[in-house]
This record gives sequence, C-alpha cells and structure tokens, in this order.
Amino acid sequence: MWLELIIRLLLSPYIFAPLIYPGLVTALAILLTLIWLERKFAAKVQLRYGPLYVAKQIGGAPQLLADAIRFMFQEVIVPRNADKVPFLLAPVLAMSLGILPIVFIPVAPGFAGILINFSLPAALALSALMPITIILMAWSANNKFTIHGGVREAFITIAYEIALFVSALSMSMLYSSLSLQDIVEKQALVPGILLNPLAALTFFVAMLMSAGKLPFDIAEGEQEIVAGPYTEYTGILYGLVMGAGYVQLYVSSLIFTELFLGGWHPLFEALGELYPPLGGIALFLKTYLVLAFAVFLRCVYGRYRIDHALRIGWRRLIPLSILALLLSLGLRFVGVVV
Amino acid sequence: MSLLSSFLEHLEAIGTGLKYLFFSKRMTVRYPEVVIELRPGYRGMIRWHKERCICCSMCARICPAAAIRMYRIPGEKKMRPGINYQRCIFCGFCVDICPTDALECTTTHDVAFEKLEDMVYPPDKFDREWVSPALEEGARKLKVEFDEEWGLKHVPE
Amino acid sequence: MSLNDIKAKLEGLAENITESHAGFILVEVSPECLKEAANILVSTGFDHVSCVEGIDKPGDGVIEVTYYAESYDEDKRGVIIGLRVKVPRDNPTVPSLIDVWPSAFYPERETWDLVGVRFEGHPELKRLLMPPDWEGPPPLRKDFKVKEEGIVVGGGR
Amino acid sequence: MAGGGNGFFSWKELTSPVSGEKVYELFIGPQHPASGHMRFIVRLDGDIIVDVEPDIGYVHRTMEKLSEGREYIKNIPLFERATIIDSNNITLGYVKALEKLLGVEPPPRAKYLRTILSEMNRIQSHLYGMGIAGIMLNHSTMFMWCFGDREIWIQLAEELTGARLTHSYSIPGGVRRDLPADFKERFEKAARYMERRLKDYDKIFFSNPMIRSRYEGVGVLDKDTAKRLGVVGPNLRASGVRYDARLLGDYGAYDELDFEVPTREEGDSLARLLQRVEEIKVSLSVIRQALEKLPEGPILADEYFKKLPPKLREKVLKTGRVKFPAIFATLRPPPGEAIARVEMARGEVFFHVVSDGSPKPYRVRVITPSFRNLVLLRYLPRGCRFMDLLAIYGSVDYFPPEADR
Repeated sequence: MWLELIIRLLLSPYIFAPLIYPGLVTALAILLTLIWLERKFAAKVQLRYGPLYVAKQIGGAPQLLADAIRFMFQEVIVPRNADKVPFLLAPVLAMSLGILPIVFIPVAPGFAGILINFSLPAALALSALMPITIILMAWSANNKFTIHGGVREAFITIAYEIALFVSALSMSMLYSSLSLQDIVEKQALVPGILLNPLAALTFFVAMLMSAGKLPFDIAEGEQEIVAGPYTEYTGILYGLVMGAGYVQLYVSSLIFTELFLGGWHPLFEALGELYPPLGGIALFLKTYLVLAFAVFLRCVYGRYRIDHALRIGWRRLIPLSILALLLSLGLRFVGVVV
Repeated sequence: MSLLSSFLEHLEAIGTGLKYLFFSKRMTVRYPEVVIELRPGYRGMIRWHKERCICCSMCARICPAAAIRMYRIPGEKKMRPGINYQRCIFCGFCVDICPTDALECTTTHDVAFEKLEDMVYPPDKFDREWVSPALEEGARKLKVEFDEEWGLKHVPE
Repeated sequence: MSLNDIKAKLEGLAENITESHAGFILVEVSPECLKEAANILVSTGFDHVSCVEGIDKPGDGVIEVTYYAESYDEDKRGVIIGLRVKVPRDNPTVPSLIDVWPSAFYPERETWDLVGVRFEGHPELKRLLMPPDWEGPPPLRKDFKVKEEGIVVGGGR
Repeated sequence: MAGGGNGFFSWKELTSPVSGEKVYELFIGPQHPASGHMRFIVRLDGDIIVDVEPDIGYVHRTMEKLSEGREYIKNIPLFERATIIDSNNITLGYVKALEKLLGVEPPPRAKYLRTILSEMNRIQSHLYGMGIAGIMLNHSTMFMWCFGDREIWIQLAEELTGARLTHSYSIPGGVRRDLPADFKERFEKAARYMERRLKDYDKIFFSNPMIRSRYEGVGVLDKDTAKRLGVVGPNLRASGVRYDARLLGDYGAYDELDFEVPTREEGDSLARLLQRVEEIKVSLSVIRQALEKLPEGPILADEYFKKLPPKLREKVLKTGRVKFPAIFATLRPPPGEAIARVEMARGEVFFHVVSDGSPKPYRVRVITPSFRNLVLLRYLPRGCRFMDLLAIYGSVDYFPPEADR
C-alpha cells in the first residue's frame, strides 16, 4: 500500500517531471554523456581517439563521471580579493537557474512540473536570467580577466535575446498559442521547421549564443582571457559553472525540439496510452540529436570576434527573426495552419 | 548574395566536418599496446662495444653536450668512455666519429629511468643491450607505411 | 651593386672598405660618420638592417659594433654591407640608427642588453632577453666566462 | 590606425608611454593559455588595443655565448635547438658560414639532400604555424589536423636523418646520411596526401566564413612598412615583397631548381596564412624536382672523405652513412669572418661567424627570423580589437624559442 503510494507519487507529473524526466536526472545524464560525446566527436573529426582509458571497452564513456569525482574532491580556492558570498553563490545560482525552466516544459500532453498556458514565455524568461549569474561571477571574482569576460557576456546577452524571443514568438504566432503543449499538438503532421525554417535557423543560432557554445564561446575566450568569468573557479564550483552552460543548452534544445521538430510526435500515439512520458522518448531522442549537432559544431568553427557576434545578433538574427515572424503571419493568413 | 554565398560556405565547412566524423581513420598509435618499429639508422640509445674500443676518446671530444666523458679505470692505463643520459641529445656525433664502430645507435628510444642517478652509465654499465620496456611487456610491433588516402598507415609486421 | 660602387658612394666617409667574401662588404667608419654613412646606404636602397652586432675585443680595448644592411631589391639582395664602428670598451657609445633604419630597434636593444653598448637616442634601452634584475657584466663580453667541463671524469684534460 | 597605411613609421610614437584613466592593462602570459613562452603587456581602451609591448626572453639560452666555448662542430646541435621544428634550415646557415671560412664546398648530391630536408622542414614548420594559428581562434580541428599531418614529414625526415626533429644533418662539407632507397616513392605518397588535405584545410578553415571574418583585413602590413621594419619570410611576402633568401641561389640546390616564390598583395592576417599554404605547395614541387634531378656521387666533400681510414671509406660507401674524420673534433678555420643567409620557414636567418684561428669560434652572431618579426607583434595589433591580438599573433607565426635563442 505504501509502496504503491510512493510509486504513484513518483510517477505523478509533479514529481516525475522535475526530478526524473525531463528534470534533474535526465539533465545529469545528458551532462555526463554529452560532454563525452562532444569530446568523442571532436576526436573523430580530428583523427584521434578522445577519452578512452577510463573504460576502454565502452570507449571511455564514464570519463565525465571520473572528471566529476575529481572536481568533487579538488580543493576549492577562493581568491583573497574576491567577494566571497556572491563568488560562492553564483555558480549554485547559475546551475539552479539553468535547470529551472524545465518545470514549464511538458514532455507529454498535460505532463509537466507546472502546467500553465504560457509555458513558452515562462521557460524562456527563466532561462534569460542565467547571464546575470555569470556577470555576478565575473564581478565577484575581482580579476581583470573575469571582468573582461563578464562585460563580453553582458554584450552578447542583449544581442541574442531579442532574436531568441522573436523567433520563438513567430512559432507561437504560427500556431496561435503560447503554450508549448498546444504548439507540439499542432505539429502532429508537419513539424514546424518545414513551415518556418527561418525561425528555426535564428532560434538555433541564438541558442548557441545563449549557451556560449562554439562559435560563440566569446565570454569564455580561453585564448584571450583564460576562462573569462570562470577564471578563478576551481573544484566543484568550476564543475557547476561548466555544467550550467550545458544544462542551458539542454533546456534550449528541448524548447527547440518542441517548437520546430514536433516534440513527442510520432511516438506518443503509440506509447502515450501506457504512460505519458514514454511518448517523451521521441522528444528525448530528437533533443539529443539537436544537442549532438550543437556540440559537433566545435569541430568546424573557431571563435567569432565579439563585434562580429554582436553584428550577427543585431544585424542578421534580429532582422531574420522579424522576417520569420512575417513569414508566420503570412502562413497564417494563407491558412496553412488552423 | 554575399549572405547566400557565405551560408553555402558555412554548409561546406559543416559538411567537411561531417565527412570526417563519419568517414575517417584515426592516426593515433596507441603506444604501450603497440610499438612502431623504427627503421635501422634511427638514432636511439647508444650502445658501446667494449671489445672494439681503442680508447681514443674521440667520442668524448666531439660530444656537444659533454654527455660522453672518459673514465679512469683503476688498475688500467687507458681511459674508457661512459655516458650520462641526463645530458645526451642523441645527435649521434660520437657514433659517427668512432673509428672502430665501438659505438652504435640502437633503435630503442623509449627507456624510462626511476632515478636521475640511474641515467649515468660509467664504462662498466655502458656495454649493454637496450630493450624497449613496451616490447618487454608484450607490445605488438607496427611498421609505418605511407598511404595516399590517410597519410600514415601503421601495419602489423 | 659591387665593391666599387659602394666605395664611390661612401667616398671620404669610410676608413676602410673590404670584401670578406663574395656578397659581404665591410665598411669601417668612425662613430661620427656612422649616421651619414647609414643615410647614404638607405638612399642607395639598403632599406633595412638584418642585424646589429657587438664584438668584444679586449685585446684592442674596443668593441666593434656592426650594422648589417640588406636590401629587398632584386639587384642588391645578394649583397650585405656591414657598417662597422669601433668604440672604446670602457665607454661604448654609438648613436642610435633607429630613425634611419627602424628595423634596428630590437637588435640595438639586444646589443645593449647582451654586449653593453649604449645607443644614444634609443628610446627604450631596457632588458630584452636578460632578466629585468640582471646585474654583472654583459654576457657577451669576453670577461664573462662560461665554465665548460673537461672530457675526463675526475680531473682535467 | 591599424597597420599604418601611409608607410610613415616612427619609433618615438610607438614607444611613447600610454596611460590614463581609460587604459586597462592586461598581462597576457607568460602563464597563459595562448601566450607561448613570452608575455604581452597589452593596454586597452575599451576593446581597442592602444599599445602592446611584447616582453620576450623567457627561453633565452645565450646561445651566442655558449657557442664561443665550444668547438665548431659542437655548435651545430646547439643552434639547432633554437628552432627544433625547423632545425635543418637553421643549422644550414651556420654550416654555410663555416664552410665559407673553411673553404669547403659540399658535393652536388649533398646540396640536393640538404635542399630536400630543408623543404621538408619548411612544410612541417608551416603546418605547425598554421595549427597554432588555428588554436589561437579556438579552432581545435585545424590544430589537430596540422599537427597530425606534420607527423608525416617528421616520419620522412626521420627516415632520412635518423631523428625526428633534431636532425643535425648538415655538416661542414656535406651531409650525414644518404637517401634511403624507398624515399622517393614514400615521399610521392605523402605529397599526394598533403595536396589532398590542403583542400580540406581550405574548406574547413580558410574558406570558412567564420575564420575569414577573424582574419580578413586584420593586422594589415603594407609593403613600405614591411620593408622599413625589416620583416622577413612569409609575413614579408604576404605584403607583396618578392624576397626570399632561396632566390640568392648561394646555398642548397636552389639555383638548379625551378620554383616560383609566391607573393600576395593584401598583407592582412589571412594573406599571411594563405601565403604559408602556397609555400607548402611550392616546397612540395621543389622536393619533387630535387628528387628527380638528384645527382649521383659522394655526399661528403673529398678533402674530408680522404681523411677517413680506407676501411671506413668502404663502409661509408656501402651503408650511405657518413663517418666523421677525426679532424672534425678540432676544425680550425683560418682567421676571418663569414656571413651566411638561409631562408628558414619563418624567414631569413643570418649568421656571422668570426674565427681567430682557434678551434672555437671567436664570435657567432645569429639573428633568427622570429626575432626580426618580433616588431610586428608590437606594430600590427595597435588599433585592433583585443581579440585580434591572437589572430595576429597566430598569423605572424612567431616562435619564442627561435627569437630568444
């Protein structure tokens, strides 16, 4: 009886969604495998092996677990000149804010941590808070390199955010809903990317910028400013700030999949009856594909100069996303989507 | 127009990356498991053949790093060479100037030492065979072949 | 550009002009005439110096400072002109030529650093290769001795 | 501001101190992910560089002094260590000067072999430079590819000389090893592979719009300034000056080979990198020709070969590996001085050797191309954005150990 209650509690959307899928456990699993995959991809393109010797039989897959354990037991050094409380708090805040938007993202109809009709703007708004914590890190570490990185992050943030929101908005305009669930439901037959590829492109690029992945890892800028805002972090705190970027990428990819790739379709029709999140497997696979492509870009690109990135944000992405908005309007006007 | 052409160039770069992601051959040699068999003539660890040595000390004179020096042997009139591998730069000058081929370059290069003192080889230790520790552990030998498609190919012997 | 051309150009300025080997002309001038000679060389087409050198000659009590002028022009590139001045060893001072040859900036700084020649008018005579807190004789002077080991262990040659 | 433009250049202006409230001073290096063995003192106004002061000397070994305490032949491995990635070219400069003092001329086959190794060094050194330039922009693929493909040329050089990098191949009067029998065939495969790979480099790096945007128009060095600053090597040729010490034809077999020295007009960072790609292609063709025309004959000058005992002479002829005559340990050139210029991968190296008749040189002066290009690191980044500093640093292909000596 108790067991059944616990299982029912666990399987209820309010626990299962934030904790297991798409929440913490999945995020952690993605974190651990994605970084490994990124390194493996880079290695394959660069004609080498990548992480291997942690477990040779499975291609070194537990590498990140080993790294995480090492981070865990490494000494955390707080610089003498740093502002201690924000310095220690900021990474924790970054990780929490990074993962928080997940509660609004449904993985099946009616299956989300918090089920509201404005899930799209809510999730985007929460993830937009993340840069503030990075600037906080930069400022509190009190180091020339971190401050330089913090300024870069601030610049980049305003460059991508408008494009990100407008391109997301163009999809909600197309489907006349601000709820991710409705948007996915309306893509049962045709995924959104086919209707509005422009919005998908701008959203994807803005998403890379927001997560600070190549070619937009400008705030981090290893070759110029050591590690940007993260320069002074060591041990588990560094693990957190490094993970936060990937978590943010995961959240944006989830939103991308729901906006453009048809979310849990087509698997949900088959498995959703059994238990709704089973249909979410399709969502998971698609998200993972998006993530894999995003990290694969590391092999192809270097780092944009900051003014180029800003120019891409302001002069390319924003006009293109507005064009995408108009495209959506046109599509609605023609009556492609009901 | 330039936007389109730059978009196409982006696609080409990504395409090249994808090509290598799916169709490529790694060039890494996983060393302790496999060992590249070096061709004769490689300038590796130096071996001294005591019986051929005429104690002319030319090797010590030409050594640019003062790695080979002459040692007085108690009870012997002649001096004999010994080598200090802390200093040796493997230029092979000593081998090339030796008039009787008493010094010889081996193709062993991957020797490890536990202590710095172990790297000094006075004459009594200098006359010895060198064995690669990887081969001793049972590593496979590979031969380097050139290949038009992949550059270097490492093939088992 | 031959030896005679240079001789004609530097008539009256040079104390001695020799050709050490093909393509290497040495022009000795007094420190007062250095700048004038350099200006003539620049106008002839020797537009940069590859190197500034200081040779310490304690036997003669002088330091020889040489500017090696080169040209990128096709007809003059086979020639290097060494413009040499002799300055006393205890107070080696040479007028800086960085206004004539901007490429002499770092070589002059290096010569000051390593040989201890002062270049008057050089705006940045500070340590370049040596550590900033270096004291003692400039390392390329002959009175700075480098200890070399003999070839015999436990005793001299 | 960036790159001058009008050809006017004044050290007074460049060395005048920059300070003020707006100036933000950053120390890049010596412990820094991208600085190499050196330090940049960068002064920024916002994101614009107002002044860069390269602080070198972190790997200074006082080679010129060390060389005065050693016999002539021992200095070959010493100078090699200034630039081990380009070792035959730098030793060739020293050996050339020494040969002029000794009055020895290497036999034709030795000249060809020197040329072949020099060009292989040039290729792998350019690959090294391009790889570093790639990682300066965080393009790890370019870095890994270049370093991976460098391995081929190191392998070939190892088969020729017996050492991967520190070849010590050229000696007064010749070279130490003869060509292995299968060298030509192996080289041909490597060359075809390289030519194919250069196309992929182009697709993923040089034509990549992202990379182009970092390099195009950044750090422009115009022709006049390049001449005035005494810049050498690919950096000079990318600014449109056709100068190359190989054109002098007084060393190696270059006077008998047909090769074109490529130049570019743009003078920006992209031009400097593409210049290296072109030079790799030229080097491939030079090696091909040299292997084609390679004359038969001895590889060591007769006056030294004669000094070997007859048994060793036979052995040398049989194995193709030179034995040194005993005189090599105490070479005594007659008093005099000699200069030599050799085109290294990064530019022209200058050697001045003074002999006083003793077995040790009285003075050796060496100026390496990186040292001559150092001025670019001070001049070019001015007025550029901070992130351009590393794009320029990568494109100049500055190698600290070579400059510091």
